[in-house]
Amino acid sequence: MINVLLFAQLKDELGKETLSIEGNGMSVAQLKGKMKIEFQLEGLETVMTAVNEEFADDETILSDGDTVAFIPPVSGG
Amino acid sequence: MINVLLFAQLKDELGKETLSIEGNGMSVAQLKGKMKIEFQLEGLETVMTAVNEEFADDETILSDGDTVAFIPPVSGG
Amino acid sequence: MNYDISKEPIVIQEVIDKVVNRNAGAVTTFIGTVREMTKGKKTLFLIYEAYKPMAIKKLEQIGSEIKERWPDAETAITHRVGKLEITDIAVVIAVSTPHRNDAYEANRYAIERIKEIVPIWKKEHWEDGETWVGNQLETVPYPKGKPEEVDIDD
Amino acid sequence: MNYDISKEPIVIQEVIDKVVNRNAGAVTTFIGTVREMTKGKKTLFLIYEAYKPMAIKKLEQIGSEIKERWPDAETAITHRVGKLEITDIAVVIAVSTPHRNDAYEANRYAIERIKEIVPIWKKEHWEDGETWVGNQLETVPYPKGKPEEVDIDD
Repeated sequence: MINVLLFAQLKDELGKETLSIEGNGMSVAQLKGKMKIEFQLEGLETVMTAVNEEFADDETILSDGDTVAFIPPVSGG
Repeated sequence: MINVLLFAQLKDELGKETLSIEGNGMSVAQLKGKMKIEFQLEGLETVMTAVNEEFADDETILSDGDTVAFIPPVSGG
Repeated sequence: MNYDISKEPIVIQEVIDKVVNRNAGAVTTFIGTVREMTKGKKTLFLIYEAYKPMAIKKLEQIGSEIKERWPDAETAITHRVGKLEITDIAVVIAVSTPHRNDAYEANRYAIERIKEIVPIWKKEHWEDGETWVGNQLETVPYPKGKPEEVDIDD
Repeated sequence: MNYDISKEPIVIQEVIDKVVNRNAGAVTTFIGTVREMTKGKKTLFLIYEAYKPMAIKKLEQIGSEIKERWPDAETAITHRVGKLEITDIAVVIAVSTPHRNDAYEANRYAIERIKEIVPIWKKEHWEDGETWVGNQLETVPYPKGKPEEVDIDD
């Protein structure tokens, strides 16, 4: 299972901040596609992704136990 | 009489920080010349001058009661 | 530790103390405070949220980037999370260097990078609603899913 | 009062408090500290001396110049006089503005102007002697007896 973290508007949209989803062997892009269908989650195309706390490409392949965070445009400072 | 204030190396050179000197009607340049002769004070050519706490030209004419400060290159900050 | 995400109010002096040293001639700080009016709209309060472990890593990365560019610089950054009222402090960046120009430049570099790569989000609560603030840099979104190299490295 | 010459150690937070306000989104501070090594020479301590009433007037003038260029900026400056040890604070400049770029620019303007027009002098005490530090800007002396207009106005 992949641990997924959601923040800011994504968290509000889904109504939760963490979830587990089957995704071993999937790319980040495939996981995004799956989440879009399963949760009707909009706007995943324009967010950054972090895998295990480092920014990652859409092509990055995921393994069970990975933590994937979807990171909307940041606004700290 | 003109009140003269000396700072930093000028103060060290003269051994005092204030003095009174006859100078009614003189220009700043003339006062500098007089001080150079009377006190063997070197380096007055390259200092700024303030009259009554505002920077002034060498051509500024002095009156009794004025306060003239000789201001070596500043090094605050 | 020089890089922190804090639920408690930030004490500016504590951040500065982390960078003062005998070879520093200049310390600059940047203090981000909550402003009431933005383009005529009135903010009531803000909520800051962070992906804390990654945010600390990214603040450390900014410190490393500064060290590469300004080897004599010492940097400390604390960012607040939670509810902030008008005039409350959201972030403090302190940078010390031997000479002043570097202290300004490196500090400015830090705030720009925070706005690019550190996973922290701000929710503005206005008189008439609330919204998560998007990309303040108004750059394009991230078509590749992460910041472009040019974003990360410069 | 926002512009001060102080014999007592400067409390950074007190200077910052003078400029924080509801319309400020950014506060920058510049903190000048006494550095131990300069070009391989070791400083033991410094003495700062000021022509106090004129120095305060000139600090106020810098505040006015900043207000002209950055109308929303609030500025506060305190400069220390007397004997300062390594890492002691010589000057604190705090500037608040609605947006961050102006806070950096205006702050930097302030320190440059201090080094041009504020009658404060620094005597360096080295291991092997002492000297009044000359014009740090290494500009030419003042042949007309006062700063040229170009110095004052830009």
